[in-house]
Amino acid sequence: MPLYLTEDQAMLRDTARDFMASEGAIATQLRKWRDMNCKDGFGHALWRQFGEMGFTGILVDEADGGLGLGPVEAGIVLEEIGRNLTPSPFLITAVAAVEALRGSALRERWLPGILKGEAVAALAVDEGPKHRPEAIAMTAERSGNGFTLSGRKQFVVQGASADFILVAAKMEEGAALFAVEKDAKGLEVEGVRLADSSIGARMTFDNVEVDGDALVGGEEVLARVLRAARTGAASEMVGVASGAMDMTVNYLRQRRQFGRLIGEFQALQHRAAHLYSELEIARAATLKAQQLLDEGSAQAEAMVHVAKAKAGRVSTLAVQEGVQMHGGIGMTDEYDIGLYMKRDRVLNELFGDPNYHADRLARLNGY
Amino acid sequence: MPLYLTEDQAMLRDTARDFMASEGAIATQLRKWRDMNCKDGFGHALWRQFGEMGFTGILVDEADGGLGLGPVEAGIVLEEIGRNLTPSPFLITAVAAVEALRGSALRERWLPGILKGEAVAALAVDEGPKHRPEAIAMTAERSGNGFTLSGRKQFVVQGASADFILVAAKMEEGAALFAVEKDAKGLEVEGVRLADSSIGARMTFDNVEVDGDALVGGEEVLARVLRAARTGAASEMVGVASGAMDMTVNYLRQRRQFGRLIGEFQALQHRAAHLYSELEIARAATLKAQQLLDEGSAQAEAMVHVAKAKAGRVSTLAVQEGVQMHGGIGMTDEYDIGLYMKRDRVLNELFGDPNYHADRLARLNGY
Amino acid sequence: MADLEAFRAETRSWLEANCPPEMREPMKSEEDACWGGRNPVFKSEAQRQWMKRMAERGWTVPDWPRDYGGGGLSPAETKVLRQEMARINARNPLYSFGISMLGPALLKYGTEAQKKRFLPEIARGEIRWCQGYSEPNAGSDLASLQTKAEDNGDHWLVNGQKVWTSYADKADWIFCLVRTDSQAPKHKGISFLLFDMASPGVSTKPILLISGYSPFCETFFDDVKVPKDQVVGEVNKGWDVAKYLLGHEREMISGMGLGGTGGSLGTALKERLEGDPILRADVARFDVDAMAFKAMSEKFIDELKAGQAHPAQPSMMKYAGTELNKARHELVMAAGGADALEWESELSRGGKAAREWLRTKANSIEGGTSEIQLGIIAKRILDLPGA
Amino acid sequence: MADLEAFRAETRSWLEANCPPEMREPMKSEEDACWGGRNPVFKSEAQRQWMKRMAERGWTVPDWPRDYGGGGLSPAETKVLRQEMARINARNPLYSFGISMLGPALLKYGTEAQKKRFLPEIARGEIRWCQGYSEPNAGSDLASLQTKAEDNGDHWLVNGQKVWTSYADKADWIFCLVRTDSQAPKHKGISFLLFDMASPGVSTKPILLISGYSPFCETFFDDVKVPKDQVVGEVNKGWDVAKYLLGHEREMISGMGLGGTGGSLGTALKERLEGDPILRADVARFDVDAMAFKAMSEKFIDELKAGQAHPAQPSMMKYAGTELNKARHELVMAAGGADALEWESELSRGGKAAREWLRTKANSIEGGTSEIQLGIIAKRILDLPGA
Repeated sequence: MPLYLTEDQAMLRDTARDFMASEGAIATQLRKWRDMNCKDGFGHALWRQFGEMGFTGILVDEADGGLGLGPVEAGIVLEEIGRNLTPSPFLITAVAAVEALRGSALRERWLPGILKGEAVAALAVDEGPKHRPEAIAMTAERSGNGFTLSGRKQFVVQGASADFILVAAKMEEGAALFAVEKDAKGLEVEGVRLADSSIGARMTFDNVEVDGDALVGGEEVLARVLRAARTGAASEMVGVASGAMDMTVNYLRQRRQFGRLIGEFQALQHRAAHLYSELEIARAATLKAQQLLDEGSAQAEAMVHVAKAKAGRVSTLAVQEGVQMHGGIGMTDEYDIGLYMKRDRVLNELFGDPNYHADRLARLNGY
Repeated sequence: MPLYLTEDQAMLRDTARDFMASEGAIATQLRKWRDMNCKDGFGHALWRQFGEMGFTGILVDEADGGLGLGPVEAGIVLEEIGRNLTPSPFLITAVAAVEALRGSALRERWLPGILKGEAVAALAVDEGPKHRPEAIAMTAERSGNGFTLSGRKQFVVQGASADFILVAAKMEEGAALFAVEKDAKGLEVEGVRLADSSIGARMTFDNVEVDGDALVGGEEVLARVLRAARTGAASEMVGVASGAMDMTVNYLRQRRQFGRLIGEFQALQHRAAHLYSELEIARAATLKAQQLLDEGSAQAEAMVHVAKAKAGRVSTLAVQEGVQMHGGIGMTDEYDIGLYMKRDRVLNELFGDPNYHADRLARLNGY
Repeated sequence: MADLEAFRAETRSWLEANCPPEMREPMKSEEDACWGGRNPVFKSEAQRQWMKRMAERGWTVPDWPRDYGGGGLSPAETKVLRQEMARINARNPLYSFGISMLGPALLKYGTEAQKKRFLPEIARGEIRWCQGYSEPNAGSDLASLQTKAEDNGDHWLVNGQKVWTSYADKADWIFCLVRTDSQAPKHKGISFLLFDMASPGVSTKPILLISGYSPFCETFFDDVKVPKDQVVGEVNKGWDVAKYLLGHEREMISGMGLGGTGGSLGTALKERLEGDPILRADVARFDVDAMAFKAMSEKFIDELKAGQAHPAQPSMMKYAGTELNKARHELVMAAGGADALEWESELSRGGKAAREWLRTKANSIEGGTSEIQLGIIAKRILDLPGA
Repeated sequence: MADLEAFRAETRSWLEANCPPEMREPMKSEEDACWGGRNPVFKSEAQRQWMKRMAERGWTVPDWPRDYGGGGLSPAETKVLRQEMARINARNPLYSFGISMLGPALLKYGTEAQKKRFLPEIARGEIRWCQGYSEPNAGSDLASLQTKAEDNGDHWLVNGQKVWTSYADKADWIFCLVRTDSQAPKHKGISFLLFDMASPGVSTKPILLISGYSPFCETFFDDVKVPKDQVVGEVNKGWDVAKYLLGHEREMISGMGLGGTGGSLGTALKERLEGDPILRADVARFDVDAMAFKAMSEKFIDELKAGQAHPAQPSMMKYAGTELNKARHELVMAAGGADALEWESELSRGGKAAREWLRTKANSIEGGTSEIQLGIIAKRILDLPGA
């Protein structure tokens, strides 16, 4: 597969770009929900529009009513989401949860709602301040035909708005992923607003009983879901970085100081060019990871670590340069560039920061 | 003590600067010995001049015929050595060895020769490619009134020209430092030219017998000697960085491209200014470490790690920027800037690189 | 030296007797700072007392002349006072742009009448000042400012807009750069004007920052009348005063960076670094940089006192100090992980880590951007040609 | 597609039969490369055979037209040939600036006579070319070159000096930028000239590099007579040819960076990283960067082939690739420690690590410095204003 978009993919990108720039724009989505202190942090109407556009079904098999497309196409939508900071359940619900439900008995229960942009899922993995899925403490014990879940989770994005929660727990045979309905007995959910005004949740599972079908998969499935989620987050960060860079380069072309456009200053030119170069590399790494995932390649695991780490570092560079080059107004809430900085910070933490992924890559490489 | 040079120290600096710029200049020292493939890598005549100038006695107690000065003064001389890439035994002999001999019975044997710039010492600590004095494998066993030494050493600077070698070995009660004469039975020395055309040595100690006096000290003395050597190397690197930066800034003021002096290009201006800033910080850290050593402060240990790590990183930055900003001619053997790059590399490795010292500082700080 | 030791003993016992115990504890937030003013807000009686007692001795500005409300202390004595205050962790009794910025300018450029009129009020914390420099189209290029003061015979008539006026909404007076000659080259038509923020025609509007804090304002002047004797220095030579002051501001900002770099960051984050080897590596390197910069700060202050510092060295301190502080907060956020992302929760103390992290991004912008400082270093210290 | 598979099968069996086993092993050093030339130096009979057999099929330049000595292969067939060569680790049969640089320029700008005359010799490895661009006062500012070619009616008379002429002392012919109109603006008076290095008046002097290597020369022209028909493209429009070629050079250099980044650096240095946690962190980050850049290289090549690459993208590849390669060698040196500092010892294979490390420092200088590339990106891709 060549490392650029096919014609179909380029068409999808154009569609997603237009849609997100109009319907998902910062002023009408992120700022709106933020300023009204919305408990969900996103708009349900837009989520239904995602359904109408077919975005929610990108990864859903055609047999289940979806488009049956792959990680590259999901990444295309996520990049546009990132570029517009569009708040939506897309990454967790339409990517991670759809990946988790693939082949599960719960498909019929949840996929129709997801396709329509009605159902919202959450993915509960982290138990401490950092992403450490290798050390899950939450337990799942067999009881009768089902399981009893106990433990705590945090940083569960959209956890407070979710109809069901995919939760990672430890069984004797290793980690596994369970689907828990939002009103399960013994489940307590506390929504917390995050820096980017999305909503995360802290969750307590106090002997929550689920039936046998709730087990959507074991370690392999958890790993697959995480790969999808991480690559998706990488795409979203490529979008965040692109949005921040474009905004900044535009500013360099317009702002005058000392009788010149500041984009004429060579020091800023070189830094912008360096950023461009890094961003192109991050985009290539992310696309490569998606293609390898699509091919089911054994090298996908490593490349996913690379993509999440590289996109994270580049996105951070983009927002830092963005704020600094905007100068004072970059620090004001009125301008959007600061919103990119906040979103970047959250996406960097989500599903492992660049340090985590560099470390995992090193272990994979035997050092 | 204020963190700048006293009047006496400033006078010493002026003297050392004039001396090194004339007698120790690159053309007449480093290039001369290098081009004739000198087996010592330095000139004995210059070393005697060091003696005549009193430099060799800076750290020697007045009672022993020296100047009885401290680490700040030794650092002043080393900075000028660094600036001119002057090859000399000063760091190892007049700093490390003098520090080792302080209070030892061997003072009378070696100090007179050192004071005159005749005797040359070596300090043999490393046993592998990296500086790891915490893990010395070489053994010293008591035998009669003396000791038997067995093991291997490498990266022993001036080891092939030394009259005696201070060698770190492990006893039951911990590491210790021994003085071994160059013609000791069982000692094999192989001189190796290093990238900066100084000479290091690989050494084999095959049951080398030494008498009781040869034990110059235990772990405390080894630690003290290493602190002195590391801080001295930091000063020399500050000198290397200063020399490289001055040469580069001068070039920026003279070289024309695109009808302008390249020093007018803002990207280069900012990078040069950043380098200046880092270099000032490295200089301050090194001076602070020297003052704390002089005061016998408990904080000296940490600050020595800081100085060696910071000076090392800054010196590397200086030579990298130096070569890059010189462009093509920076790559030629004919110009001096490349010699700074080589010297920096060796000094960075000597007595622990910045990674080693940052790691030790972290351990000292409990993480 | 004997005198100095006597002064130290005396100071120590006075502080022991007069510094309330509450004022020996670190501030919990910026809001615990005492700023004085016409209608001062004290957080506690102890805070009020502490300011008042220090002001009575002139020790809010220990090295200013006694005639102007200062302590009249020598540099050596001032240092002893600072040391003794540090010894008991005494808080700064009075935060004030009057002390840190306007005062030095008045001492150097003010008329005797101006000094007598304004300095004692500053020393006593009775008037709170703000600084009117930046404008929407005059950021890094400060001298391109457009706010106009027209000579109307018996008064100046001021019209225009300032931005980034810290605490303009809480200040009593403003020191302000205004254009008094629009025909002259841009640096030559500027004057340094003082006026009361209660004057008719002055209005302010707070600026909300990305951190959620709002210490800055936009400040608007609409036909504000200012008495003729309230220009500092010569008319149209205000740029000299401003440059002098900017140096002071840089020193202050570069000094602020130091506050945070006392101990090892790695020690503070210890538990968070276990199992995160790459973050540990970054923090170890940061600790090297921070301790080295701390030595640099000491050296800079020692050289300043001895008159040995290069006049442009504050630019280097400002640059390095603010970049370091930004790096520190990036590491704190990485160590804090998801906990540090919470924006309003109690657990995160209202998003303290995140808000402080965002606030540091302004460090390298306010008081002259990092780019401006690098340009100054290149030109004035490295003597590089052109621009 | 069926045709392509037939071609693959055929190619595979031909290679199997004709590529000597010695030519299926990696080169031990740069000196094992086959450069051809008038008086070629072959390291082995196998090397000679391999070049000859490939040249006979036109496969030293598989995608050039058959008329000019090429293989006449389609892009798809060329790719298959490369894949099949890679499959058996076949060495490049012929290294040549004629192939990588002059050839593309002749194909685009040469007359039919020039193509017929020069290209087949290049394809057969019979003439070794060198490039005469840089001059002592024309480095990054290449167009300010001063070497002069005077129109003497029936020939050009060339006088001047070039520098950084790779292997000028071993080359048979030179392609050279010369000034043919000293009155015109600097980009408009340059021509692209070809001539024999054996011409009277040509002399060379090797330049010793800090690595101890000496692949470059200073090249002097003293009244060198050059036939009039040896200008490529129009007289005074040589800058167009040069720009076209510089793009190719950048691609080649950015491609060179890739050779080294195949596997994980951390895996290669594994033992050296134990007990060096901070170096391990740096290497882990480098591996992220290197694998990401490898993906970028694939993407770039795919986009080039599809005609989708931005025309200035080679600048970005050259910048990022060379900086990455420098970073790699810094890490290799840090891991190598004292062993890697030895300059002549057997153990260090004659200081291989150190010399290669020093050699990489030229990567970001030759073929347009990193600063030049960043300027091109800023201007041509980001569309930033001014110079």
